[in-house]
Amino acid sequence: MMDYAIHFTFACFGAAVMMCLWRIITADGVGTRVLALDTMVINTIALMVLYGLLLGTEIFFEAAMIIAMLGFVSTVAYARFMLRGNIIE
Amino acid sequence: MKLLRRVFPHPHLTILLTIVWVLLANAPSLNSVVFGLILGIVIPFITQPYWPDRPILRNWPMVVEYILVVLWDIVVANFTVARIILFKRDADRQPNWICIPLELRSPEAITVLAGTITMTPGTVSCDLSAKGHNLLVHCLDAPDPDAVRDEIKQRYERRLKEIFE
Amino acid sequence: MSLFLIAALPFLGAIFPGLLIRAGRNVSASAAGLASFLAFTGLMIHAPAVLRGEVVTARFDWLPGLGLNANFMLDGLGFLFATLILGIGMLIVLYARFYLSRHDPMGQFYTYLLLFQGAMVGIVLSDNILLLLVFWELTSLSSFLLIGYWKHLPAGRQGARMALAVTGSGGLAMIAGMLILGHIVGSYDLSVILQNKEAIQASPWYLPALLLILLGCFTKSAQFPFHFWLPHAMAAPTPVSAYLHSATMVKAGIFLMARMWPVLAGTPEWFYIVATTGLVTMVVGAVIALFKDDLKALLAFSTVSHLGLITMLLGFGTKVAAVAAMFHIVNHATFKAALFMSAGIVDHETGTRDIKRLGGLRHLMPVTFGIATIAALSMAGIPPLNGFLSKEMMLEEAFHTTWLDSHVVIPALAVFAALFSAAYSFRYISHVFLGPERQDYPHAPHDPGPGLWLSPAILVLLVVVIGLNSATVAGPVVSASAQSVIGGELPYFKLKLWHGFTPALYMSIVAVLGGLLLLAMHRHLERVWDNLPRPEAKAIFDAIIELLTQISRTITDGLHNGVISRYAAIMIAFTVGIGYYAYATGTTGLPTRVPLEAPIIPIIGWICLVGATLAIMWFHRNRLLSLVLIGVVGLIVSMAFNYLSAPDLALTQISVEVVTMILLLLSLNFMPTQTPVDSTKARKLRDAAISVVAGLGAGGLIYALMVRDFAFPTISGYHLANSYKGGGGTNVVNVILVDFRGFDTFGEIIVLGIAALVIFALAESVLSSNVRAYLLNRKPHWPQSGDAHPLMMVVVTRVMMPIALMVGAYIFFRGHNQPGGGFIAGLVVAIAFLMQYMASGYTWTIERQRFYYHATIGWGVLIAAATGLGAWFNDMPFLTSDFGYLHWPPLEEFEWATAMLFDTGVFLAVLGAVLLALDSLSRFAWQPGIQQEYPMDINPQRDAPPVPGPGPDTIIPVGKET
Amino acid sequence: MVEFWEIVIAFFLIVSGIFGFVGSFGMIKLKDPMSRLHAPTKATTLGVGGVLIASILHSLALEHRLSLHELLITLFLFLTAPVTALFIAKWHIHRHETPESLPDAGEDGKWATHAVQPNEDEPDQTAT
Amino acid sequence: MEALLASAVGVLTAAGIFLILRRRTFPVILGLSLLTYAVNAFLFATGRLALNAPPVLNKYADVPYTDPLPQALVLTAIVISFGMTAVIVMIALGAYLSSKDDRIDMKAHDSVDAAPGEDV
Amino acid sequence: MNHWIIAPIVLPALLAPFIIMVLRYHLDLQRIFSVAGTVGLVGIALTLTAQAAGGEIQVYELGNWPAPFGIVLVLDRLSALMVLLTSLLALAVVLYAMGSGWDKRGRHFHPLFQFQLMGVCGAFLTGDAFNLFVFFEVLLIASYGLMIHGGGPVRFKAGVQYVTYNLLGSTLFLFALGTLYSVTGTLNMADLALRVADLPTEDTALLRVGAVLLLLVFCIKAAVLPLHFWLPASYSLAPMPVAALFAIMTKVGAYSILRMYTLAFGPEVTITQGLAGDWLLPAALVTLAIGAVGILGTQHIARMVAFAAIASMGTLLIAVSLFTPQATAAALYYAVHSTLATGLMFLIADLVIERQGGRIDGMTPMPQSGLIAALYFIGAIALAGMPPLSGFVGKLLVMDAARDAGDFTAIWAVILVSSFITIVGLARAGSLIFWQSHDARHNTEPDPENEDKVIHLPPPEPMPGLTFSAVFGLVAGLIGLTLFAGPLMEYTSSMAEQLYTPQHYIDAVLKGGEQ
Repeated sequence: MMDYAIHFTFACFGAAVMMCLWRIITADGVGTRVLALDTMVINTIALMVLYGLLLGTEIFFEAAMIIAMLGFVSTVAYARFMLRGNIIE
Repeated sequence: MKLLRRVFPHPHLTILLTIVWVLLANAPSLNSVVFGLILGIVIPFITQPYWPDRPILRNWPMVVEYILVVLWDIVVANFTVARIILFKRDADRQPNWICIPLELRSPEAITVLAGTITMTPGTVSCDLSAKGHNLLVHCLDAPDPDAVRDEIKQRYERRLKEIFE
Repeated sequence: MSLFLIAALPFLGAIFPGLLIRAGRNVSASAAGLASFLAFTGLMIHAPAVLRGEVVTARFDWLPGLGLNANFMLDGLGFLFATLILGIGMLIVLYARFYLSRHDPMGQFYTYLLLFQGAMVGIVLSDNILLLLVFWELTSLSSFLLIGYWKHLPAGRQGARMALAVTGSGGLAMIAGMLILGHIVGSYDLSVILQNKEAIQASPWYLPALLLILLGCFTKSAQFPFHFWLPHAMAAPTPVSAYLHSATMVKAGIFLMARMWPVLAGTPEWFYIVATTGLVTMVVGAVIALFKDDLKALLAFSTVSHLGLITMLLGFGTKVAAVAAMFHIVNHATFKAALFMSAGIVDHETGTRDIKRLGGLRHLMPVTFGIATIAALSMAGIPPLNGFLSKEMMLEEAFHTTWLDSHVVIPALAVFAALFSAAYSFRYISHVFLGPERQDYPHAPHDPGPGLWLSPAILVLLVVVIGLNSATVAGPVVSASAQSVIGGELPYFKLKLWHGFTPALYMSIVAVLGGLLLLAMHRHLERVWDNLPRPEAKAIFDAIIELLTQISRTITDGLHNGVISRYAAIMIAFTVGIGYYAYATGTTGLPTRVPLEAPIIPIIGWICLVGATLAIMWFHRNRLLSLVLIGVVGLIVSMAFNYLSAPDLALTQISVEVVTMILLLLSLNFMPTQTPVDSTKARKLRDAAISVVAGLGAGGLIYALMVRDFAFPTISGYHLANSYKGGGGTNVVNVILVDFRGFDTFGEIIVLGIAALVIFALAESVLSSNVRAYLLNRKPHWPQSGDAHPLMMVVVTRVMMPIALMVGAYIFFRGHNQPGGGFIAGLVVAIAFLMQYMASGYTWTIERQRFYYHATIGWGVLIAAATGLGAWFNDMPFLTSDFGYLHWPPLEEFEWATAMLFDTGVFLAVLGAVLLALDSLSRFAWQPGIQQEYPMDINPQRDAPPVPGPGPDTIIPVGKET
Repeated sequence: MVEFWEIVIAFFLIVSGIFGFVGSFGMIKLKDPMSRLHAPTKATTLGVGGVLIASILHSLALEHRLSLHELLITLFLFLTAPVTALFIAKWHIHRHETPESLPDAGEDGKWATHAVQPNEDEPDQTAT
Repeated sequence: MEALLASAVGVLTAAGIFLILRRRTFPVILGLSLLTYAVNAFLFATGRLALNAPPVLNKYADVPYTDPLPQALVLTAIVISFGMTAVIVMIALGAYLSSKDDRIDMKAHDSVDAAPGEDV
Repeated sequence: MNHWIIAPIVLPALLAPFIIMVLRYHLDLQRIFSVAGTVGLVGIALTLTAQAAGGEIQVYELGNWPAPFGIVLVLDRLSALMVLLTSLLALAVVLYAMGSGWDKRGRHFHPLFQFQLMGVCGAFLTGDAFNLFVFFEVLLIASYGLMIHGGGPVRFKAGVQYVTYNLLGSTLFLFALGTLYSVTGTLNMADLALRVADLPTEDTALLRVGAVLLLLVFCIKAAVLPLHFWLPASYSLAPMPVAALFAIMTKVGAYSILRMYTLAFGPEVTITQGLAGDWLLPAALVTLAIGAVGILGTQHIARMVAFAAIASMGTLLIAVSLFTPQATAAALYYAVHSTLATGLMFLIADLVIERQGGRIDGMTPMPQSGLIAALYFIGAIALAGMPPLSGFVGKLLVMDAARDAGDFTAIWAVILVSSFITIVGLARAGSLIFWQSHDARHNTEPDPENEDKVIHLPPPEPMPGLTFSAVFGLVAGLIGLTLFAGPLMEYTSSMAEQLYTPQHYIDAVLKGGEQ
């Protein structure tokens, strides 16, 4: 039961990741691309937690957490770059 | 008191950090609480120059209420938006900009409000006005912008005003 | 006196003239003269023994491993040459003192001269052919300096380079020849080599060795076709010409042929190569000399001719010829040096050496006239002068020699050369000194003081004395030297004026009469000569060198054209090729591992990775997009690490990823955001081909590796087993990093620290150049938005940063036992500070910064090193770790480990390095006007209570409240 | 009991899967960039949230230990996602909107993104 | 799985090298980053692949561990290549700013005596 | 416990951060400490040389972990000599850099310099393949910093190329190490040697790939054609004192080849047969030829010396690639010579560039040329391998050692012809710079067309005493090398002997593990 659910969710998020990639490649503006990257990061976090759930291990938690933290930084950096040019000013 | 203020520049933050540490350690024990507390004192001390004027939370029950309201709204809005995305044709949607005049003045409060708006699917807070007295919000599908604005002011801003000011 | 000292004296003496020149020209010259004189005296001490036929030796093992030993020997041959070198050397020192003008750096001159003298003495005294080579090349070098002494004359520079190139290359060939010779014999000692004639001549390597050695000799002795450098060396001051280019250096080749005569001569190869070359040189030199108008050029070609003569004699391979050669060496040295000096005097006094502008000097310069005439007559072979004697002997030998079954060729050509020889000698006398006096000499000529004419006078005296009394004066030396050339019994010979009516006498008479006839016809012949098409050696040489230079330039510039992509392509192609070769020449077994299954998620990851990578290739012109895609790749790689049981790697990868991306964004801010098209289709195809091949190589290699097990148990088994026991940590990767292989990590943080330092230094140097002005006036890529530091960002950062620091601390403390560690913690903390930078701006943040990045890096490295050094006090090697457990009630026990301290060093170094790098880059964008007062641009609280709305035109400036 | 928890966990997982999918699907389907911005909020909230809740429940119910550190991820996402969205929205406003195409900003006149100094494009030296 | 990883390494290498062969500094830097990913993955894979076997010792159970050494090596390699990338980014920026040209190629005759700031 | 072995690494590693932290703003103190540190390094190196001279191989187990598992430093005669050579060259360079004021033309010269020394010494001392990589990176990254020290557009551009090329090399290094580890499961060189010897035949192909990739990496460092392209631009555009220090960097490559290909993949190991010999020798010959051609074909003195460095590496690698004890002894002698000579010539090039700009065009006058011309002459003699300096001895040794090789005629021909081209090139350059300019100064008015080519350089170095003593020091080194060629050759022979009996090394390293 739970295994099926996990695999279903895997499939959903897997598809989500690929859609994000598709968006990154095909989008017409950088903003959308960054958005798609951000979404991809979030989906990845979900995937990692799921995988930890599947294996019953907590070893992936830190990675998920760090990604959650750092994904933000990189998205902000891209956005700042597009808005101001300087990331740090 | 002054000394206490200098050692604990940020009691709320200290508590938050201690909780974060215990969560991180993921095994509640005396060790982790003590250690978290030490770090929770040290880190605000280090970072206090970056947070010069600190807000004071006045109404704790309201904080809890606010969180519950927001969580509920998130769940509801998720379903609404999922329906829009999956089943509504793009042409039928009516995306809209909404300007919300703010009564809040504290940056922290404004941030919480804007964050709430963004986290409830369907609305995204997009910008502040040049002096920070209005919030620009984008709605995914809002046939009636004014209603959305009023709801936001009613549901969230009112509560936040009580919490922060 | 020891031979070492004799050989060393000129070198020692060379030091002084240069140093003493401040004390005056006379002192300098005296020092040089004294050195020569002492050496000469030392030589003379050995004279009796040598003339008795004894060989004086001195040995010193210099480089026994190679066989290069400082062994010297003095036999007759060496004695003859050494006497010439040192004796004439002293005369030249005297002559030069008065010859050189006030403006010439005389100290330098004597230094060079003595260096040369030492080298020559070294050649003739060497008993080791490698040592001989050393001195041989030294003569080339010192003559280079001497020829180029007058730096302001282009002819001097070119002549010097030409001489160096020709004689130097000959010397190089000789190196090979000598090495072969030494190999055949098994020793490089001359005395040993000279005993091994049979072995050498029987060896298959005889001919190559002979050719190579002769190449050296011929170039040095200006034999045809290498003769052309000698006339151009005449750009040197006359003392140099007299010394090097008549008496000594050019005879080095002759010397060596004589030296090697016992082992190399006597074969048909020797005869045909050496004798023919000598013959041709003799003829060619003599003919050309007649038509030269420059006095020194005339003498130079005559020298070429006479050197050819001696070479020919040696080439004959008969003992008598060898004796004649020795005798002619002496005679030529005397009269030619005297002639050069007299030419120098003429030049010095009249201001020209052009024969066409001279004539009639006999009354104006009687002394010079006398000297020059006697010397020239000797050169022409007029009895009773010494030149006559040796020429007779040469003609005699030539008469008896057959060449390719022909009895005529050699005698005829010898007479022909002698005829021209007489002619140019007579021309030297008549066209310079005889004839009517002229009015248009550049200077008013008169005889110089004795300082100048004394030296040639002494030589001329010798010319006469030897001629009249050859047996007693020159006899012993000639016999002794001939003895050492020939080796065994001396043949019967007599040095005397009258041998009776021999064929040689008739030939001589023909030569002299013919010479007079030629002189008479000179004007007509000259016209013919001038119209004769003939190759100009210098032009050819210059053209060759120029061609060589051009080719070199083309090759060099063509090969190293600064196109890095080509360099890289070559390297990659080469690597793949060699790698494939290595693979193909080995054997590989079947797979021994069962591959892991590939569920759907890794496949999706793979698709994303490959898709993103291909998209990067496709869209790489759009730099921002490529960066975003690189981010995707990094994310997936990090995920893959996680998936494949490497949580530490995943953490590191993702953190590094973010920092790298920010660095790239920071720099992209100043760079174009688009890459223009500058590759052709063909080029892209080529690049694509190379990359595909390389990709296949890398992928194939790792696949081949992964499907097979390790051939041996890996060393990491030990790490797994000892990580907890010996290192006190359960995260084996971390224990390896901070303990088992802590030294790697030590190096790694140093790399990072250096990187930051480099970046800082570079930023400093860029910002202190004129780039600063450009940066200040730079326009952004696109219009900037308002609100540089949005309120929400600032507020969120205020919460996020402490939390991020907390996470950093957590990652750090758990690292030893769980994924994490100082490195990742450093990155996380750095990113936390970075958030603050991004939120509130550089100026605002830096004002509140409480620590210095340089110091942080320094502390990090120092702490890490100190942790390592701490082990010394335990008498343990660097970086030996220790750990234990602490228990403070009521807390539970916790672990301490010195590795944690080391990790702290890592943490600090990483933190400092990342922040210093980011900080340096941020300074590029910093404008002097920006002084931020507030952390956020918009803060309604600041304006409270709200005033009724200001006009719609209100402008909010960046980072500054109105 | 275990089955019950398994069903609950499965429910959360499926919900999160659906919302995660819808979030990204929205990015493909929605045409205008501003609307696309709404899509990821689902993934952030219910998408990841569902998985996290499932994870907490899993450890609590099936492994019988309290593991709440998943909450941290939620905390981070809730803190950061609004800022991310804000920045992307600002980018859009900056590039594709003019002051006229947006609602009136009331007494402040302009929205912050548009409130630039008129000479911002000039050499920055004048910014003093 | 092995095939996936190997082919990914191959693709990353190929793309990295293709970009390195471009003529502007920025793509070259991107190429170097890609190549770094490739080599890190390569180095990592030399310890052979394993699922759910992180080299973190489990005190309670006897579980398999993957080879930790390559991981440590990759970590070192990642850090070092980060430093290298940072430096080359900076030098490339310095080159661009001081010559206003981000071409990576030089002329064969370039020499330092071109005065600082002179356009090459 | 004998800690001397690690001292050459730890000393600069401590000194550099100290300078950064404490002396960041005090150039004078930085100089004092930097020189003191370098002198200390010389002292340490002498001690190490004395310790190694007896032939005993010392092993230092870092972290007290036994040999194949932890990292070891190994001191044998060869590494001791290389460290000594490094320190001596470094002393000359640092003195020169101070005297010429180069060290204040940018930030952080002295720390980077010390780090560079640390990297080089570490590379010579380590007994672990991956640790070798780490030290390569340390020395490389420090060299990047030093190379662009002083700045300027062309130098930056060259810097980008230099870094790019070397990053490719580093990547290759990792590929090689990964392959080797993947086959043998070890990183320790001695252990590697043991395992390679016992390797089952099915794995030879992969091992060979790893071994050859490693060789290629070292060849990049050693600037073997066609992997030498990084060198000309980066050496000629680096600050000259730095380029002088870089003279040791190419030797690191040669050293590593010698080390790995005598220890682990030695001539008697069958499965790696033909990897080095087959192509390294021809490549070395071409390297020498191209280097020589480059000397003649360049128009700037710095670039010329850079090509001379390539040529000398060619000669050196000819000897290395023969892989016989005799040839290796010759190679080591030549390595010492070529390091000093190349370093000397770079310093002289700097003297010239500071005064005249360095162009070999005969247009630019060279003021005060007497002493510098003499020094140039000496340097050129050394580089061209003319007597009486050590270059000649070295060349003879190499040629003599090559005699037993099958194709020695080709080797000799290339060496001799290259020498000829080198001589022509150096003589041409020297006469154009030092002599022609006399002409230009005395006899012709400055050509208005070339007026702008005359560069107005900063005034000559503030402390000529130091610069010249550095140069004289190197000259003295060369002379000493010549005079004491015999004993030195004996010593290098004993080194070669040590190298070709790798069992001692292996025993020393791995026996340490059993204790």
